Amino acid sequence: MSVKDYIRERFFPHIWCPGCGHGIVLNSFLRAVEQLKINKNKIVITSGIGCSARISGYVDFHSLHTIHGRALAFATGLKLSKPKLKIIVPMGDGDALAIGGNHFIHAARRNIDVTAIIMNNRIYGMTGGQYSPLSGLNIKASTAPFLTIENDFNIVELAKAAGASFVARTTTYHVLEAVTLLKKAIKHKGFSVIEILSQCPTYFGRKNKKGDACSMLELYKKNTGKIGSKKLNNNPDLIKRGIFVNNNKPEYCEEYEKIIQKAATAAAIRQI
Amino acid sequence: MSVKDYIRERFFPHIWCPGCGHGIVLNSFLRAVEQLKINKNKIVITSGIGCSARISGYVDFHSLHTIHGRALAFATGLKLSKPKLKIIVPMGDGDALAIGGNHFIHAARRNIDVTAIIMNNRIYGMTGGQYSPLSGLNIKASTAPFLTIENDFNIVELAKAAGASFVARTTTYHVLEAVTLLKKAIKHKGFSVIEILSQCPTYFGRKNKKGDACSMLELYKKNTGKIGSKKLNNNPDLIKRGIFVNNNKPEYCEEYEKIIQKAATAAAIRQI
Amino acid sequence: MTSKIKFVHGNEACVRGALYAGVNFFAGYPITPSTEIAEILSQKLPEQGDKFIQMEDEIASMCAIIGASLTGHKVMTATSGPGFSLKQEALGYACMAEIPCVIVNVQRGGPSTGNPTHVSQGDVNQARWGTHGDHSIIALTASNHQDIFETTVNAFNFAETYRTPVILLFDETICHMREKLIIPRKNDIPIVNRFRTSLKKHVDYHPYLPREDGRLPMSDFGDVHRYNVTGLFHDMWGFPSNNPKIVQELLHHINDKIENSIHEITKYKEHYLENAEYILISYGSSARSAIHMAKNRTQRGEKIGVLELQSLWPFPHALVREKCSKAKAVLVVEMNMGQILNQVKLALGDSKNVFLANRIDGNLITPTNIKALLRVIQGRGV
Amino acid sequence: MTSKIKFVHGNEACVRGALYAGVNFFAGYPITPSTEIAEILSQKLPEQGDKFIQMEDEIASMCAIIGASLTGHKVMTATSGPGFSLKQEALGYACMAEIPCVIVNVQRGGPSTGNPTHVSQGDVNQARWGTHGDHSIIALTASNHQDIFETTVNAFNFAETYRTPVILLFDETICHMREKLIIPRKNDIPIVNRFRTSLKKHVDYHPYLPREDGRLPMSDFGDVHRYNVTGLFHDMWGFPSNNPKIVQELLHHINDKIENSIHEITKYKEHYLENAEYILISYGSSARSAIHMAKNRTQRGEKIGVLELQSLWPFPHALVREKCSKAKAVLVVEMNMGQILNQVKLALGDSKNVFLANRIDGNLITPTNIKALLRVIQGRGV
Amino acid sequence: MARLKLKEHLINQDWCKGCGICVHFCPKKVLKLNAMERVEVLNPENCICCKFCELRCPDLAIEVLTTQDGKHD
Amino acid sequence: MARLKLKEHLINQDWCKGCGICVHFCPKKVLKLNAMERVEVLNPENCICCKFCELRCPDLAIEVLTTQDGKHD
Amino acid sequence: MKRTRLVFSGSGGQGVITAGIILAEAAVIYENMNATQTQTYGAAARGGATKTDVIISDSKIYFPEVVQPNILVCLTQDSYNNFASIIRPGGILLTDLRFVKTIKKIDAKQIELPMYENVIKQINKKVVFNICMLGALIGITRLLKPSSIIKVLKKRISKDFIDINKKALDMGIKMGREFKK
Amino acid sequence: MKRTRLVFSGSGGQGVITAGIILAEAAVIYENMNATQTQTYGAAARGGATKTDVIISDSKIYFPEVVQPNILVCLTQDSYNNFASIIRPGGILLTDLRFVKTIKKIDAKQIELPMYENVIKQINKKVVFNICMLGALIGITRLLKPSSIIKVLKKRISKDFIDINKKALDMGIKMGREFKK
Ligand SMILES: Cc1ncc(C[n+]2csc(CCOP(=O)(O)OP(=O)(O)O)c2C)c(N)n1
Ligand SMILES: Cc1ncc(C[n+]2csc(CCOP(=O)(O)OP(=O)(O)O)c2C)c(N)n1
Ligand code: SF4
Ligand code: SF4
Ligand code: SF4
Ligand code: SF4
Ligand code: SF4
Ligand code: SF4
Ligand SMILES: [Mg+2]
Ligand SMILES: [Mg+2]
Repeated sequence: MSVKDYIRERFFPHIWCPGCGHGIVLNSFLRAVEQLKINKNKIVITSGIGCSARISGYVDFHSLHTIHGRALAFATGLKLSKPKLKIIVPMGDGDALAIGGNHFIHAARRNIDVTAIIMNNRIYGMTGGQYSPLSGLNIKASTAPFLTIENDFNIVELAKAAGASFVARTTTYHVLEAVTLLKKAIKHKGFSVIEILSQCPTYFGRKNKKGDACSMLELYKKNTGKIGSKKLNNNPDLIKRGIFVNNNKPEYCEEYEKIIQKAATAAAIRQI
Repeated sequence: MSVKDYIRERFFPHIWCPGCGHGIVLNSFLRAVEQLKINKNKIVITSGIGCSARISGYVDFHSLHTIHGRALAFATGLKLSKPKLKIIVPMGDGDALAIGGNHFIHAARRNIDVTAIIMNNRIYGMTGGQYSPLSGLNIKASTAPFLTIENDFNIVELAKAAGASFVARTTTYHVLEAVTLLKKAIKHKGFSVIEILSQCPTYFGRKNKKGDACSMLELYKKNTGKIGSKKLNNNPDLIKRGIFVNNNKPEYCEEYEKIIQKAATAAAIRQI
Repeated sequence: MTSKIKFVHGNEACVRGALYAGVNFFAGYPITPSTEIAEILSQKLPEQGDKFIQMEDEIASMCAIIGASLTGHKVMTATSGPGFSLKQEALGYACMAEIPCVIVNVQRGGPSTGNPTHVSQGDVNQARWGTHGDHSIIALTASNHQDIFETTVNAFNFAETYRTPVILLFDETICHMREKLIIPRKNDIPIVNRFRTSLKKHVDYHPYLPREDGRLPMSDFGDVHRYNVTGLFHDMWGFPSNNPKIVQELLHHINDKIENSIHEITKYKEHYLENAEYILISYGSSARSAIHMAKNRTQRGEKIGVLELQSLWPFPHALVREKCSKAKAVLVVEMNMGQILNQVKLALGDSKNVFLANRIDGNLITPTNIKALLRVIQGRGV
Repeated sequence: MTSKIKFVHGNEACVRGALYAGVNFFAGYPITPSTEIAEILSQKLPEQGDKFIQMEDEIASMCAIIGASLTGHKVMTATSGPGFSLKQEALGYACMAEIPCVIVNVQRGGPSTGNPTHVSQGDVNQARWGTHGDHSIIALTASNHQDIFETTVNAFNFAETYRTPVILLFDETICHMREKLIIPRKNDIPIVNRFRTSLKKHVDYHPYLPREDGRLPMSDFGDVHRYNVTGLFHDMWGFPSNNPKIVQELLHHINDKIENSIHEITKYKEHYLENAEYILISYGSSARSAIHMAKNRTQRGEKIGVLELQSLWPFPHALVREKCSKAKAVLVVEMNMGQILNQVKLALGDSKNVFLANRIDGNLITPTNIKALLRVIQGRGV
Repeated sequence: MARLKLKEHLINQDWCKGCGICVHFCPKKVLKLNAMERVEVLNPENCICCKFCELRCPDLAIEVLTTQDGKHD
Repeated sequence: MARLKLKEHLINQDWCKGCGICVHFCPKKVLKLNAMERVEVLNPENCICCKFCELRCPDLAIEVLTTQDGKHD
Repeated sequence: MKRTRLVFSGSGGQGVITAGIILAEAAVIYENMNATQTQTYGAAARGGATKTDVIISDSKIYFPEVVQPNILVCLTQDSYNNFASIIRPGGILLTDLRFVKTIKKIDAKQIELPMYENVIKQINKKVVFNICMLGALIGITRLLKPSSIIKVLKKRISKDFIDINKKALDMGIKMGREFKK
Repeated sequence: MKRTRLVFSGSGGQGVITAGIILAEAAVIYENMNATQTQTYGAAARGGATKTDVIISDSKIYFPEVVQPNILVCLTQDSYNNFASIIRPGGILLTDLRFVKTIKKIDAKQIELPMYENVIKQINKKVVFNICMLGALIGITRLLKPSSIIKVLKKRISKDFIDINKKALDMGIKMGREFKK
């Protein structure tokens, strides 16, 4: 199958702005799924609200476009009720970590087998460029005319501390890496988080004089370094890319099966 | 002043069960405040809902007993609007990290000068012993008749990853340590978190055959080790006690003053 | 064999009803006075191989059951006042996306934290209007455990029939008191199961195109039909649309499927109603006091009847109008400031003879409370 | 000197009103179509040395303003449908704990995500009944920018006067359209400031004991009076109580302080109302269409007037009854399924001649839409 | 610092809930629970004024009044 | 693996939004934006079939069709 | 119509609510009666005053609260002071000798039994105090068959504890019957 | 009563909404008129079709939408196709030569001007295309004084850009006036 077989062509061209990184994430994601050859009927993509969240409407899987910040809670219901489904949750940085922060850490804690793709453009794109918990310091935004004073989350550290069993980071510049990491995240059994730095030229770029989409991609190239690479070793302050966590902790739905076993035994004993 | 000068005596005896650790936390907290000699009118204690949250009604400070899980959001409004106040937020493990998890990580991220005291009894006491995100594995609870399968958060790691600038842990057995750490937490400028393991003999203890309050305190003694202690070095799997994070990151309200300066300048320039 | 006669509290009666109806997924967050529902299901569901999950809060619980409903499960959550407020956004999503689900609200004293262990019926209007935007909703109630059981079954049946959230609006008194419950035998109460499309793979399936009879067959997520579900206004495939015609039709559909089915949805009971001069309209635990009082008085020859409502929304205006047409006076007996009272006034138009017998202090309204007011209306001494 | 004539959108008119009223703390979370309120305040508040904070969500925003109100600030938050649903629990807390605050809801299409960039007036009943438990609420609205300004000032004044949350219920059309606004001079509109207790240190202060005139003087957190604030039912010191008498009195107080002040709170405008045979009742942006149509027709000699409501809750039943007593027919013009319609019916009792002219497809109802219905009522061709 | 000397154990029987924590953890077994399950002083003479009973009481029901050795106040 | 050889650049002008990413990052400057700000192939002969243009296009508007060197399909 | 209205009152740990539930359940399941049971609930359950209302009747019960009990049990002085006055004239008021000093003149049959003392003496497990009380009540009133209570106990309690519960029940019944004589 | 109803339509980046706001603001603040401005809003703002309605009047304006404009500006073919038919008979329909092929027979004065081309040629900054359009409109209709527009521009735009905006405005006015002749 080709990439086009995984999209709903009639909704293209999509609504994203020219040069929006979210389109590149979609592109990488489609290739990952294509290469993994997962049956389309086995995939549910569920998202919240945001530019990023619109991705769910464009792909030809079961798609659940929910409310802002709650996609992982919906995902938990989907997955636990029908564990054989692959659940993919694309999220904006605001969706995932502003209003949705609690569901994020709890999904990680439970280590439920869901893949969260965080399309981090460091801004609320959909509502017009307000700062987000990922903006970081000294950023201009429509609600930060005097530049931000709030620290940003380190998504990798937060996901790790909360208990996610797979955590990775890449960018929309590093598309081959993105495809590889997405494949690993999707295949991983347990809660997997992949943060993809994704440019919003319209708001983040324009307000912060980062130039157009191309310049923003150049910055991703320049300011990041792959774990283990020479570049990173020479410049440890660069944003790290690669896999940060990858372990085999017990997965929630599999553990739940044990509850069912125990309960059946208990019920049986009671019957005697 | 004596400890009694800091309480509202008419509401005693309090509502907590015999042997409840929350009373010991209250006890330690009062001593910490007494020793710090803070003016009573400068302290606001704000809490959510839970057995733990009831602490706010017993102390003779400004007291704001709010809704479940949201105390840190109220605290943010209190502090930012009147930065000279000392804001103390006692919280249950459920209050702080189930429904309230998002406000917790965001308060930590902003590093707003508020002290969160997490009275961790690993259970929802108030509603009758359901498991909490701090129960951990293989715990019996009124909603876990077949024992829990959910991992618990590591509060210290989570607070650290989210950005808290002071993080400590102790127990209701280690009362002298608790007083010392509470004093440090309260004095600290920035978001300070102190987790105090606190026994709930009525639910957690009874359901999990941990014996009465005394036995539970004995367990705290046995199963924890102070950072840097021989005991801990010999048994690195013990629960660690002590200070885990203590740094001087910029505090939110102080940073906000800079915004005001910038804004004033901008406004002045516009006037010209 | 376990006996079919049970002595249980109302929360357990609700659970038994849900299990009878086929609930197989529950997500919740504890809150007094509804917690026992979660507690019992945390045992019963895994025992039958199904899923119970305690989520991080009420919002997540509501979202989780919607997710589970889409994979084809019969889902439920249970909460009380503060939790019900938190669920409102996601509840509106379920209305919009037409997801079958059952939400129990065991009412306690409010507003806010109020009076967690005391009774009230203060959330009646919230059940109707708690989420933003226009929509319709089904809300049912009951005054005894046998009825709680049956009402709960009905809730699941309605949820499936109309593809909509259904609210069970119980109260602290009824859910914490214990009384007899006889579990009906299998098939004694009909069960409506998920109505699934019969369309085959590759045939264009329209999740949001109502059939002739108004029903919308569903397709489980994971099956062969891949469609879209959204809280935006959407077309018959579930894809977002701002087209005014589509928006308007969708809103009317969401409204009409319920309002036009008011006859099927309306449930009520009459007690001593024939020839009654004075009619008490009540529901939930306060109806027990009303019936108690009416029974007592009727035995003494007075003509006092009770119209007990078991469905509150859509409100049965026509029914109330019909039943009360000959009454000298109508007393609405409820434990709030007159929420159903206003509906009765709307139904009767002329509200000169419509009165409120209420109690809002956290205690169950007593037959004596009602009698006192009735005597005033009758112009008699107490 | 900057000019006092502005050409602004409605959200900015609201901000200007809030600043005039003395807002000095805002917490919010962006959502279309209310976001501009936050955006402008993120600049204006620090410029005057005050605080703006963007919180992690709407719940936190609502909680933060309550906290800031307790330290003595004039506080506000702004949101739209989904965010308004999320604020409901904390809003109920503010009702119960009697915390002055202003909540703006710029209505958009609902339920659920609905139609974020299109207009509706679907949250009218939610403003009244969105949180659990019985309480009363003040909700105001406006149909043009001058009125938005003044209404916003009133909202702050009422919040302080009655120690209560006040809801500003605007809509997408009015808040996104631009028109003229003349900023009143200082003192042109009276400002009600925080009413603080004059009690000295060590004198027993009762935060919840209403004075003779019904007002409750406050004391800032951080000042000399240390008291308790809770969402539980509470006594005059703010400490929890289940005492039935205290519970009942508190509920009545929360209700009565608003309902009994309906005359002070009610704001409305009359357009061509004298001798009108047909009365349009409307509010917000739909009132613009109603007035447009009435003006047009009046110029042609027809007797059509508009009663424009600027306060929706507490609903002015008596006013509506009085103004409509001689009308041949009353048309409620609104952009929902008839939420104010029901109140008008309750007010008039007899609802034979009460009609709904609505539009729910996301577009502003037009004068032509209204005229079409009126012609039907009049039995005339269009 | 001078060593502390016991003046008195101030016990609030109305607040004590008889949890036994003070009794259990008293290093000198100074305290006991009585028949009504309230705390009582058994061996005041053994008390070393460590104050752990006071510090660990969840009910603020016990206070150890002391004088500094050799001083009176 | 055999080296890829260009067959054709499949460009969907209706989807292309002219962001210029493919142009900017093409290692061989094969592509350009035209006056209508849509992408066009300038020097197909230089294309090394790295497919970065295809992979980085946010609009799925460009596809690089190739044959394996020496093979036809 | 036969209808008995009971109120059991006491303090947190005494198990009065459980006693009420067991009694009502026995009536419903094993004696084919109707019964309702309600309680004051909540923080009070943690050591404070508790109270349960039970109505047992051969017909339908609507209003489930007991305003004037035929039978009132008070196991603490507090509860006695609070509730003694609500008893229906001529009703039965059962108190425990150890915990309650009956002081008021009340138009009711006041029965004081050394239930707690006997339980401690003979069984030495205060958890079964409430069952002893139930026994006494049945002994006095013959409201239900003891076997019905035992059947309920068997359903609710793990095997190991059945014996001491039975013993407590019997002890109570004996005290009650003896008093009756 | 004098009332002008305008609709400006085009695509995302063309600045039609800004043009509408500037025009209306100038009318209100510098010419003492009333004006309203509304727009289609939302995702459409990101490159899709956009449209703004402006009403300018000497009396109060209630209904703010324009059903039948006196003046319609279409800057894309799409917008022309969509909206050309709503123009009030006898109204003015202004299009840009580069983007729109006028095809329909419409009862209106159709004016096609090479605004874009001239802007690119003479200023080479497409951002001021909308201001040139405003100029043309004023040139044709004399709706407002050019100075009013310039005052608004000065308030809204940083100094560095005032000159090219003025230039674009003048260019438009000239084109408009010339056409008028
Ligand atoms: C409850 C609720 N609050 C707020 C909004 C408004 N809203 C929609 S998307 C969004 C944030 C979008 O930012 P992000 O999640 O980072 O996604 P992006 O658009 O940047 O991809 C907000 C605040 C909403 N729809 N619902
Ligand atoms: C919105 C809301 N949801 C649920 C509840 C019910 N509730 C009250 S306290 C509590 C949890 C208490 O646990 P924790 O925070 O750990 O405090 P503890 O009682 O254990 O000290 C819950 C679930 C509530 N009051 N409000
Ligand atoms: S606003 Fe930003 S995030 Fe949204 S589509 Fe445009 S570029 Fe992408
Ligand atoms: S239930 Fe547990 S946490 Fe609550 S007061 Fe009792 S012992 Fe303490
Ligand atoms: S002070 Fe120390 S030694 Fe003395 S009674 Fe208390 S715990 Fe025991
Ligand atoms: S620790 Fe306190 S409450 Fe417990 S027994 Fe000792 S004095 Fe009593
Ligand atoms: S990357 Fe895609 S959208 Fe951008 S210019 Fe190239 S083909 Fe067009
Ligand atoms: S395949 Fe590589 S070389 Fe060829 S056009 Fe695309 S980016 Fe350029
Ligand atoms: Mg974003
Ligand atoms: Mg806890």
